[in-house]
Amino acid sequence: MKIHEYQAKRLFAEIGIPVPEGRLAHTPDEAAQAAQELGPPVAVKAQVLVGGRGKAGGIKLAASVSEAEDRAAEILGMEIKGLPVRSVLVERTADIRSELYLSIALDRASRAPLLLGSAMGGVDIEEVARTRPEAIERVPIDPEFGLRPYTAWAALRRMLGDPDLTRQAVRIAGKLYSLFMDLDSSLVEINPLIVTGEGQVMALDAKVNLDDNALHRHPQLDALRDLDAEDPRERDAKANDLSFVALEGEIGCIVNGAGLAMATMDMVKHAGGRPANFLDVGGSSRPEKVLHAMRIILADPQVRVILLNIFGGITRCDDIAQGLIAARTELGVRVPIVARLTGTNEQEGRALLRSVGLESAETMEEAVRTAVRVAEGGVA
Amino acid sequence: MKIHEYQAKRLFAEIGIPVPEGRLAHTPDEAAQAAQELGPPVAVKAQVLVGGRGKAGGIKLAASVSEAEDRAAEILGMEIKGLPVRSVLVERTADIRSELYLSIALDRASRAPLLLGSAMGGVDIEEVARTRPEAIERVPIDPEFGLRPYTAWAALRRMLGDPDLTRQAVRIAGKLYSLFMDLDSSLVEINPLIVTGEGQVMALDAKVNLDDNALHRHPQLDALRDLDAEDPRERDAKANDLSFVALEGEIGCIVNGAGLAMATMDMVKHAGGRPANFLDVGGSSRPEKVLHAMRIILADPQVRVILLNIFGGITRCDDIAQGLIAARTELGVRVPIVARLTGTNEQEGRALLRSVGLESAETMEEAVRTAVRVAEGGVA
Amino acid sequence: MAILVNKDTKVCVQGITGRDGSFHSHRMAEYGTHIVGGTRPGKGGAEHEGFPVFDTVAEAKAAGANSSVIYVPVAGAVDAMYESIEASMDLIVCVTEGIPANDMVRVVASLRGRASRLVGPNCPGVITPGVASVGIIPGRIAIPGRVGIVSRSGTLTYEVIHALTRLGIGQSTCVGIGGDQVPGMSFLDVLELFRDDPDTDLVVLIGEIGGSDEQIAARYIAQELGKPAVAFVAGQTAPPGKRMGHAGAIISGGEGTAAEKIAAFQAAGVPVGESPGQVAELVRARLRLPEGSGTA
Amino acid sequence: MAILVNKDTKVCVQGITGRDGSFHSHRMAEYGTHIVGGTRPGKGGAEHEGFPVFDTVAEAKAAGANSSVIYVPVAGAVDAMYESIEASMDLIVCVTEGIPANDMVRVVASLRGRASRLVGPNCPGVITPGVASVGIIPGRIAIPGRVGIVSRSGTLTYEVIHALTRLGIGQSTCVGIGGDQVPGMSFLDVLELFRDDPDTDLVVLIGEIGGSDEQIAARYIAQELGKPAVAFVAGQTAPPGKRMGHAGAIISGGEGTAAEKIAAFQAAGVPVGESPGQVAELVRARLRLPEGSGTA
Repeated sequence: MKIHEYQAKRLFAEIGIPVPEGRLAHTPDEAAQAAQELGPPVAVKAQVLVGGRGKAGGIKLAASVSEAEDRAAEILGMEIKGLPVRSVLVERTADIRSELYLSIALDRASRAPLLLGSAMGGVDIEEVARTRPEAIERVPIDPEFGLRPYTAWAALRRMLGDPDLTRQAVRIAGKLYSLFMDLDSSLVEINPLIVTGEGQVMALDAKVNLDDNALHRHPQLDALRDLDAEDPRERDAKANDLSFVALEGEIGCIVNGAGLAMATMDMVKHAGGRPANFLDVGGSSRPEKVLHAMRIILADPQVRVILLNIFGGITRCDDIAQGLIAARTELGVRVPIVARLTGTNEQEGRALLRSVGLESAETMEEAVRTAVRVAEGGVA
Repeated sequence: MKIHEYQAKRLFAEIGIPVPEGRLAHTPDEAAQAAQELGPPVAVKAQVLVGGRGKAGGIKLAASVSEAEDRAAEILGMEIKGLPVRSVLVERTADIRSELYLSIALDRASRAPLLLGSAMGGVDIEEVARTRPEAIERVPIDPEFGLRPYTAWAALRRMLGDPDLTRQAVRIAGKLYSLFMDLDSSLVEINPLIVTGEGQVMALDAKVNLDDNALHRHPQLDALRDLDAEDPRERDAKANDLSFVALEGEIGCIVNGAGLAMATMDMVKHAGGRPANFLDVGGSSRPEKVLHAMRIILADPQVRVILLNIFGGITRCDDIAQGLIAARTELGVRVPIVARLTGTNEQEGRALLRSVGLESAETMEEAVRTAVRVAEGGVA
Repeated sequence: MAILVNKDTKVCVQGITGRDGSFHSHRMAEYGTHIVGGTRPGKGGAEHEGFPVFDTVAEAKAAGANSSVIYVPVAGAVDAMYESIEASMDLIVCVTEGIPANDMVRVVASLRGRASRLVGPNCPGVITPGVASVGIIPGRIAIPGRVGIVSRSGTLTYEVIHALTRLGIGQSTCVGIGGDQVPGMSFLDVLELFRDDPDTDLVVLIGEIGGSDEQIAARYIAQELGKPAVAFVAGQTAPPGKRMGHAGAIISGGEGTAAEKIAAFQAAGVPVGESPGQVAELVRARLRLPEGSGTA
Repeated sequence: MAILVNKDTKVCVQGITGRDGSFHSHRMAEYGTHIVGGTRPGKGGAEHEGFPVFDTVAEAKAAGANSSVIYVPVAGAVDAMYESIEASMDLIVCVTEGIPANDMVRVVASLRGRASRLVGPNCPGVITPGVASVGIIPGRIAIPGRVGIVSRSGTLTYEVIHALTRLGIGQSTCVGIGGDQVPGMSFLDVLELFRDDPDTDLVVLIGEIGGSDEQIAARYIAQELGKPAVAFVAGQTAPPGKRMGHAGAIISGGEGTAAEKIAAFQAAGVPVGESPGQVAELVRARLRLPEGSGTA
């Protein structure tokens, strides 16, 4: 889950990472008042959960209170990458001497957090990583020790030079790590981390992503969820423990396992069809999950066939079959279903489907081919 | 540092270890009011920082409010092992079905915390440990994992039998461990841990000892210090970073290092003398520490000679000599000094002493013999 | 001898009284796996559907268990892993899904200097066909043989096993390491075991988009494995950015796309199949088996 | 070859710019110890009284250091230990005193599965006479020889070294493990090294009241050491209960008195001296040296 800059900055401020003073505003009026309180010049920053706000015109400077009001009015009317801007952060501007980059993320390769830093901050850091990998400092963090002052010292000194600035950045890095672990974060990022004219190191931006698997431990964070930023069908799926991504095609897919779901989509494409979605019913599925999955997929009027591909391990084919039968009864399924059930309790599952007149394919390849043919107007 | 039962129970209650409801009272009047609020019968318990209160008559039951007042009056007038009772804890009594023992302490041998438990609670546990070691459950705790539910389960089930009672005790043990680590405790102990008639597991007593080396991290705990419980000279010594224990003899000892200090005392006794104290000036001594040490020792009118035994490592003999000279000037030392300086900067130290007319012994044996002779009325 | 699971594997089922734990205990036992019993605190001393129940893993170990498999709900799964690690179980398979990544960071760190190997979480487990199965891989689809499988995916693994079996090509051991960001054993850890396993002639690696584990594995296969390998990468048609985050892109300097991974395998001389069936065909070709015959 | 410290020992002094660190760096260097330099974050690249200064231990390691000694104030001492452990220093000597015991529990736990040996905290360090000294043991009092010393006490160790030296009996290595409740290396850890050291013929063990480390060591000496030993126990006249807490008495089922410890040594066939001088005499007798001659 992503949270807004202003929310992340509140978390930063709580643990003592310096951030510019700022106020959240939902209307141009509120923005003017915020500018008044802070004293211009101020920055007016769109609060949306996508990257590249700056390029899209979502960050503007205002030299006066009335200018702040005008800029806020402009930004609050925008849509950035499809997301409406519902609030802006009005912030005191800083005297920027230099811009750096600092983040902590999980490194799959070492299975541990990694501190990333760069003296090239305030720019597209993915671009820097791709084109100038040597400009990125990578400090592996041993979770047994955490990020202690010595851990990041050498890298940060290379970035900042001056020992006093290094000491400030080391302190910030340590707090950033605490935040990362304490909040079960998957990414904490400061871009840019700035050095001000007065020699203070400060977070000018703030990004905090949270691990969905751990949100139940942090109800105060879960409350920060911005529903605007999520596709309503994806939200519905998540609420029902399904992993769903909407796509453009005609073949609705219900698969167990993310890998098999992706492989199924790949094979649909290779066979000349177009998947309407990615949908993983997960392991240990209860029959109701299939019912929910059918409901979500059938909400898409483009869907012309449903491809159910199940290879049962912890998932039992009979559970799946029961769910499918319940869906046919309760939802009145308007499109053909191509089912393939293999694995745990497959005999029981196939027998159940047969009892309502549904045949199952033997292999994944066969099921995919059939589904593509049906979508093209053929028959199952 | 030790804290009182009522203070330890507040810490228990804060983290959710069940304790009986109670009130602190400093006068019989307050005790009566507490009994009134709680509803008799109540227990009236002396708050003193020594063991064996019960045997000494410091814990009494009261069936009525007026009886609570009388019992409090008796207990508040007592002295237990030399310590005046200045307050009592008035507590609601519990319906005790069984009494057990539970504690966490550091185990030197494994260099890790150890959970100790016994189905024989409410008695002198040291006696149980000595005479029936098999009646003590010992559960080593791996600090990397902490005390998790499974850690203590088997031992607690042996003690409690019933799974539900075990589950409660496991929860208490886990909280006790958190307390132990979070407060930098050296001992947390519940004796007795009781099972009530209603099937609740509860701490009827509470002991929490704190690590003096860590108190600076817990100012809220340092504020709980009971000055009554400490010898004023030991307190004075501690404030000046000295380790001091008052004894009965005539030979005041100033030594660097606890082991050497004990060995010096041992040799004084073997030579027929009696040490007036244990005093370790510690390592890395500043000259002022010797001055403080002299002041504390000279406050004892029985002291007839001062034996200074220094073997310099991180302690430098010249620092010690300077402190000694300053003490002679500022305190007007009334007794002879037998000095022995060896080790780091010994030449400089001895030269300094010689400059004020003090000779130094070559060996510890020689210095001890001389000091004993002087204390017996001989001359240095 | 295979890897991780063999005839001496004796299993403790953590969460044996739960729906999944109970169901799969029977499946594993039917397959011939030695199930010592399972744990459920508070039920120690009882029986569950014929299996002895213990309060703790330490007690199951005292009764002979040397491996454990975890089916407990997510709230208790981390403790369950720690319990088996502290009890020094040789193999720990965690089937449970939905465990926070930073919890796994701590679990993996705690394995340092200890003897246990952890497979999972969110994984199907390990099967040595014809010998024993620890986890949830359906035993019926596998046959004994000399092809090792390691996979980040659950059900996709079954497809590949199934496809191999249909061609009569048997497997030495199949290891599903799970798709989570912080797995106990990585591709690399399992490849090292396969390298040293005289019963494995070829390794099938099943990867997916995200991260750079496949690229790292490809390098290892080229330089160290000393055996042929065949790969599959799921997610060629996945919309960009859906699984691979911004952070990963900075760490690896790449996007973690299927195309990058396929290129890495091809550069390492590892053929990549486009479907489970095609993977099986590539294995047959690589082992120079005539069509219609396997190693089983 | 001695133990822990030898001619290849190259030392990084953590806290080299402090009063103690600076003073003892010179003493160690004068003794012939190879001092690579020291650390003081923020001063990296500078010199301190002729010693190179680094920001971090990792940088000192890159410059050749394989051991470190810690003189930093107590507030930074735990981090200093972790820094050296993370940098995989072979030997870490922590001189600093006053470190909370539960901090040391965590530090000692973190050593699992790592190569570092930690001596201390609150200890005088290690000296291999005539070769090198790491810590604060005054070099002048020691002479090379074949008696190993391990001690929980600081200055008392010096007395014993001094007494041996006065009899002309030299030492292989002297190890002060420190008197804290949770030391890095225990008596047992050091005795194991002495057991395997061909340059050590006899071990002197200096204990004190409290705990049961001496009793455990006595058992090890009797069963495993394979070399003669002589002991000293300080605190025979200490008032009861002053050092040995209630908790320790429950754990060990004893009081940890000097009498208990002396009895344990005697039961193990280890003679116990009543003064440092008498310890030296016992060593001479045990080594069957004629009066007035040593092994030096």
